[in-house]
Amino acid sequence: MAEGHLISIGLLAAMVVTAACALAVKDLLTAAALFGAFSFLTATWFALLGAVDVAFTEACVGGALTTILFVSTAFRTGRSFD
Amino acid sequence: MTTYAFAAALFTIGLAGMALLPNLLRKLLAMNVMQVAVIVFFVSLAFKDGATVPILGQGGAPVAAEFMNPLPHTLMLTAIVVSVSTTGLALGLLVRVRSRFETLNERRLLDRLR
Amino acid sequence: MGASPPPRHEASRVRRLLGAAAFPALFTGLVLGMAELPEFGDPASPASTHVSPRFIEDAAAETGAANMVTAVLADYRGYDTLGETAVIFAAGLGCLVILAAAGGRPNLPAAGMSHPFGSVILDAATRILVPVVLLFAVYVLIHGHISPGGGFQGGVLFGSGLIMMRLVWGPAHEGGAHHPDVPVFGPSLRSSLMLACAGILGYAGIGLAAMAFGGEFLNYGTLPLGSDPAHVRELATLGIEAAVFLTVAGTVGVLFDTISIGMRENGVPIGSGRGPRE
Amino acid sequence: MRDVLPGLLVALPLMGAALVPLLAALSRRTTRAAALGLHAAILAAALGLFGSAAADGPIRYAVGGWPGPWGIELWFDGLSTLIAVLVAGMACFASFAQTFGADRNGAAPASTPLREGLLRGALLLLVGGLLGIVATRDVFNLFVFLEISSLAAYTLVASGEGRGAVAAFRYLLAGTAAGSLYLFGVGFLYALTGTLNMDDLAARLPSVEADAALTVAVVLIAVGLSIKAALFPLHGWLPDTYVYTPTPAAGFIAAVMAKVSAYALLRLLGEVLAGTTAGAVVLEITLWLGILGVLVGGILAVAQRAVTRMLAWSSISAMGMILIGVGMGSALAITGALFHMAAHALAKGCLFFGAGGIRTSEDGDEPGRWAGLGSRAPWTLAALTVAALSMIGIPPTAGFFSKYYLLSASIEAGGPAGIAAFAAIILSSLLATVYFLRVLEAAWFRTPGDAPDVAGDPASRPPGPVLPRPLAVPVVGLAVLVLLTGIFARPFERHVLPDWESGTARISAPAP
Amino acid sequence: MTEIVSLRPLLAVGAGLAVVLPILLSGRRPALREAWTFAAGAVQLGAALSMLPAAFAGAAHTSPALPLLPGMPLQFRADPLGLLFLTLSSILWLATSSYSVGYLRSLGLRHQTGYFAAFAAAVAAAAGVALAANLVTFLICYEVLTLATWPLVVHKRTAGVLGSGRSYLAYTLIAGQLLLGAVVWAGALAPGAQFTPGGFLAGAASDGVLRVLFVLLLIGVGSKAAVFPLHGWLPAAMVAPTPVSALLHAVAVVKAGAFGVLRLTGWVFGPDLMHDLGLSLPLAVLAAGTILMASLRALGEDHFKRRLAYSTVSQLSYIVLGGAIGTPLALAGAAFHIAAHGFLKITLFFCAGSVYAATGREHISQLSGLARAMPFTFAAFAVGALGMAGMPLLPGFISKWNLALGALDDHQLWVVALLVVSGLLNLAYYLPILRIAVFEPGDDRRVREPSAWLVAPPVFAALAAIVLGVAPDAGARFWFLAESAARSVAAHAPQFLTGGLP
Repeated sequence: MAEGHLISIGLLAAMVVTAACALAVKDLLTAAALFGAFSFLTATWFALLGAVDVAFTEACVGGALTTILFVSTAFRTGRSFD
Repeated sequence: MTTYAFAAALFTIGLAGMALLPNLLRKLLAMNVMQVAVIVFFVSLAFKDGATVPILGQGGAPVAAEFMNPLPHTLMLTAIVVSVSTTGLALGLLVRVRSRFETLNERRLLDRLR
Repeated sequence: MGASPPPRHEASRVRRLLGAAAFPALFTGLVLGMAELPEFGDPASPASTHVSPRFIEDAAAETGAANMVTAVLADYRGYDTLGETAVIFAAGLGCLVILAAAGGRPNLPAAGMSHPFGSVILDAATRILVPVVLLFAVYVLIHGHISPGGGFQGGVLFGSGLIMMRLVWGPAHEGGAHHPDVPVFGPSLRSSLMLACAGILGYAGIGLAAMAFGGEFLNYGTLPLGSDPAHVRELATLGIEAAVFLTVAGTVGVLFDTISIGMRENGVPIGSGRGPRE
Repeated sequence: MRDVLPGLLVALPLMGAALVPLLAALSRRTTRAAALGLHAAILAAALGLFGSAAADGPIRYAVGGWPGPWGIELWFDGLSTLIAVLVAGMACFASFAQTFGADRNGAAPASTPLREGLLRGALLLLVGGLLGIVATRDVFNLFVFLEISSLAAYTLVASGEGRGAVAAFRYLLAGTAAGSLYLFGVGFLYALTGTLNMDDLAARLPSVEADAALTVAVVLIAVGLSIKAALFPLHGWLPDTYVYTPTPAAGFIAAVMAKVSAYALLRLLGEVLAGTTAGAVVLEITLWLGILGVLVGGILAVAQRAVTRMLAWSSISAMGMILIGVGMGSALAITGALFHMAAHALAKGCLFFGAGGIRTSEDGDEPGRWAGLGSRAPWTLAALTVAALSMIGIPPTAGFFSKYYLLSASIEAGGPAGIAAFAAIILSSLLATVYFLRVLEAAWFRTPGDAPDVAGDPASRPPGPVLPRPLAVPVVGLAVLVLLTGIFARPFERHVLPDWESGTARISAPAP
Repeated sequence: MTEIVSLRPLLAVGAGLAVVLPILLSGRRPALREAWTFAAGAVQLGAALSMLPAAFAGAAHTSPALPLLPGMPLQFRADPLGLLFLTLSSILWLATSSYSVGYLRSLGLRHQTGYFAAFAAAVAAAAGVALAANLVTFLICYEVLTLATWPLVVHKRTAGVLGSGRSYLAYTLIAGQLLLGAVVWAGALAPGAQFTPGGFLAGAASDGVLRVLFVLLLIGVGSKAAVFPLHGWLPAAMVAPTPVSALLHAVAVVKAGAFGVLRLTGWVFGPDLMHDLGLSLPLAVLAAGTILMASLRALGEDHFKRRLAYSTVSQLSYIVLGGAIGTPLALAGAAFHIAAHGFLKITLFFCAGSVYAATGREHISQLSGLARAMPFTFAAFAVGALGMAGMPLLPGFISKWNLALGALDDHQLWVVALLVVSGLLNLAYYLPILRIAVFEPGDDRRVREPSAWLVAPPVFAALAAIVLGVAPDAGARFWFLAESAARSVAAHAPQFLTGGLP
């Protein structure tokens, strides 16, 4: 895989876009979901680069655990960013 | 280089979000983005053209050029753990802040702290 | 208290302006520096040629682990991993201090995700899924040597399985008056904490045991577990992966319980938005 | 000794952190005894290492039996063991103070045995993290232990009531940004050299030709660590954090937390990255920012009306002073910086224990609340006076000697920076005179009725001693140490400096 | 000069320090507490006297050097000038202590324990200032002196008094910090910064640097010496109890400042260097200005103690003046004036305090007819006043006479004129006090001399002053000490070997 590999670039671009969106949306649950998507994209990219352990962990942690924690916090603190 | 630049972009977005967004939860999300950016950077350092996953197959003696560099991967496992731990603790703090001051908006919080 | 605060909004406007200038500068600076780094994917870069070749070429012989990441993680840089375990333990301990251990009781009828969802289909699906997830977690732990995975990933999965139970069946809680509608399942907060502590103690204990047998801290090679050093290291690595697993699983439980459930302090739930005013 | 103590030093606090919360299930007394015993053992290990490093030279310790650069090495020379002794010693006092309501500013003990155990665990984790930073010879390992100490510190900061959580969250954001910046910088260094070991880095960096990349790396690392070290203008997190932290933890955090980061800054910029042009430039900038920090911290301390907040700003001034020494980098300056770390840690710990306790017992934080304390608790107040005089820099307290070294170093350095540093240090002493004498005058010469800034009836104050014993003992003990450190300064200098000089000489010589 | 390594200098300095804690601990038993004070005073005096013979023989007791800072040990050395100051302060400490006992008891003041403890610390620090062998030791003792006298100044603890205490500390501590900077600087220029007769800074740096350094050092020591315009704190500090004022003026603070100026001009810079840098004349003019200004202020002052305070400002500037002129006779006169002024001024303050203790009166206009009721007190006062003005056979005359001769050696005629004018001014503000007390009819017949505790010290001090004036070289041989101090400086200042000394 060369530097300019389309899948790699595409994934990276998608990561930047989802990250920006996660920070921009109004609703907290949407933001958490977008952050989950961001984490999965990242994990996919890691896998693409051969970092399977990191990809696995990122999927477990970023995609699942962090998102769950954000969502459960959202239930405790209210959904909207006030 | 392009890959590195994406890491730099994510890092900048994250840091800017931490500094500029008014809501504490959102700051926290931005913080996570920033941490992921560092991980992306390290993992891209580990990449070698023509190499494979750093797990030994059945073949003979391994040659360095054939496998991805495992060291940054290891470091980033640790970094991910650090990131989730920080996030967990921060969320705990936010739950407490919210219950005490009934807002997570930085500006309102500062008004209430006065 | 304190000095009269400066006009906050003014300050934040200034900060915004500064930020608008600072962050593009940061990005530019980073990219300028990156332009001089070795090319992406360059097999002749210092990172690829200096320290790492040993981890690739000798790890299997020296540590007995086919997964080089596990070899580095648990053995060459096992001290880092002890630190990492301590970090996650610190997070669990912190959440307990901040949210739960004020001497209160679990805040069972609280709002939010602590309510059992209570659907028949969910209940049935969970009954099937949870054992599979927990089993897979243990598999990930044990198989970390030769495939992606290890104590940390296994621990997170195990913890996720527990969270799944919590989500569907509601939380467990400490002794005393059980809520009549809530089944008790999974480890309590206190036992989650004990798991986490046990993990740290186990990890550092293995390290100290190595010292007792004349090696450096965490030098598993000196443990009297066999004659082949690589094999001994492999066994010890499994031991510390298990310790990491315990700490991570326990902490994930603690984090979820404290953040999503909360506790009652003096009869008032902490973190429900109706906390005691100081 | 030399092959056991390093492992014990780093392992004991982490194990203790897991052990003490478990013991909390047994009884309070067991928890306390175990925690104190552990802290004493850690201090003993640190002292043993200090003695051993002074007698037989620096100790290199390969954790796991893997030598650097493959494994992680620990490195104990005069410098690191001195800081380790400081951290471990302050931790003993803090642990003693934790018997006094570890989680609150009120005079009651922690609400449950479990909570006390958890807080003692958090303190042990904090100590473990700081000792890890001090001991390590690996730049990534430094990050890991930085995060351990940070997380434990956030916990302790937030363990009080109310505003502590907000302060802790802001500290967390700043601290995590600092950690990430540092880690990014480490990534650059790794990409350029392929190693994480400090010795290896220092040997390989001179042959690296990528100046821009190296500059970015140095700047990222310096900014990251400067945030943790509260270097002006990156000090924003500090005042609230120090003020809202419960007293026993505040005494410890205010005493050593930022200093360990300053130590890391010294280690990396002054030793590992010293050969690079960027390193030299960044050190120069650090020096100037230190000068600014000394002045800004001092001026804002004068402006405060609450004693603990005043102490917090005075810490920013003191960190500026330490970083002046780090920035100058001469032998005299490093001695001064180290000395000031020790002097300030002891004095500031003493003052925070005392001011925090008085804030509780007198139900308020203004200097006027201290009125009449001199006759109610003469010994405690005498101890606090000694600490305050050390902060001002009055002989024969430790603060005088550290200022003396730093002033001499400024003269020796000369040039605009030297003159500015000289003037700033003198000026900061004057400012310290202003803000500390306000408190001392109230304590010794005012009667509770005539304090202008305290409203209400003095008789309405809660009864009881000014400081409970768990706080009074550390306060007095630290004051005695403040005096002794000043008087027995020279031996320290003799042990610490040669190691440092030979270390930098070894590092800056090109690798064979 | 031969050096004798001994522990006696440490004993002299340590005696006062050692009793601080015992005094604090025996607060419940006044007799024991005061016994500690007298014991320490006796030890200090004994140590001082035991070092005199060596000084007469041209040797100096030197304490071992305690390592403190690189090249700058903590060290004490009993050279003639230091010994003069030390002996003076030990004698006057004993006198003041007995006076304090009577004063505090008759007025029933509170906080007596803290008072005696701080007093002991202050005198120990003054002894340290006297014997300091290098700048760092001097600085340390100087700062301790500042802090030890603060509780004494604010002894009454009212808001106004605390304000005065604050201005006292503001002046002295700020000056102390400047002194710290200057000491560090001097230490960097001349390693060790050891007091050397004739100075040690010659050629150590460029002229500009040395001038800046001189100004810093002068501010540092001059603010305690109350040199114009740094004298603002001194009249304010008159809120202190009278024995404290006596101590401050005759022994500890102000005198230590004047002593410091002398050390600065003679032992740090040296007359040669001062002349070369063009610093002598400005300093002399500054001193002259201070003398005149303070005398004029004293004329207009009705508050008894404050008039004495302005008199101190004026008198101590003679010492500064002598240091500035720098000829052997001028230096000897200045050094002798330390002792002369010490005995005279403490007499005056004791008298003022006795009047206050007996009648509660603080203003000169209220003194009518008191001389008849308090004959001993006012007799002593007359001795002090006339001595201050420079009457022959009293010690003030000897110092002023030598100052004048020294000035003539340097062809500074105006100094002689100044001395005459200021002597007249002295008479102008002291004689009215006597006139009112002696000739104006008294309004209260019940006034009597206070207790013997309050009468004996001023009488003793006055008698001592007379002895000193008649036979300046008897007993402790103050004149000999002053002269040999001046001679040691002159030996290193060849420019000024213009004769005059026998």
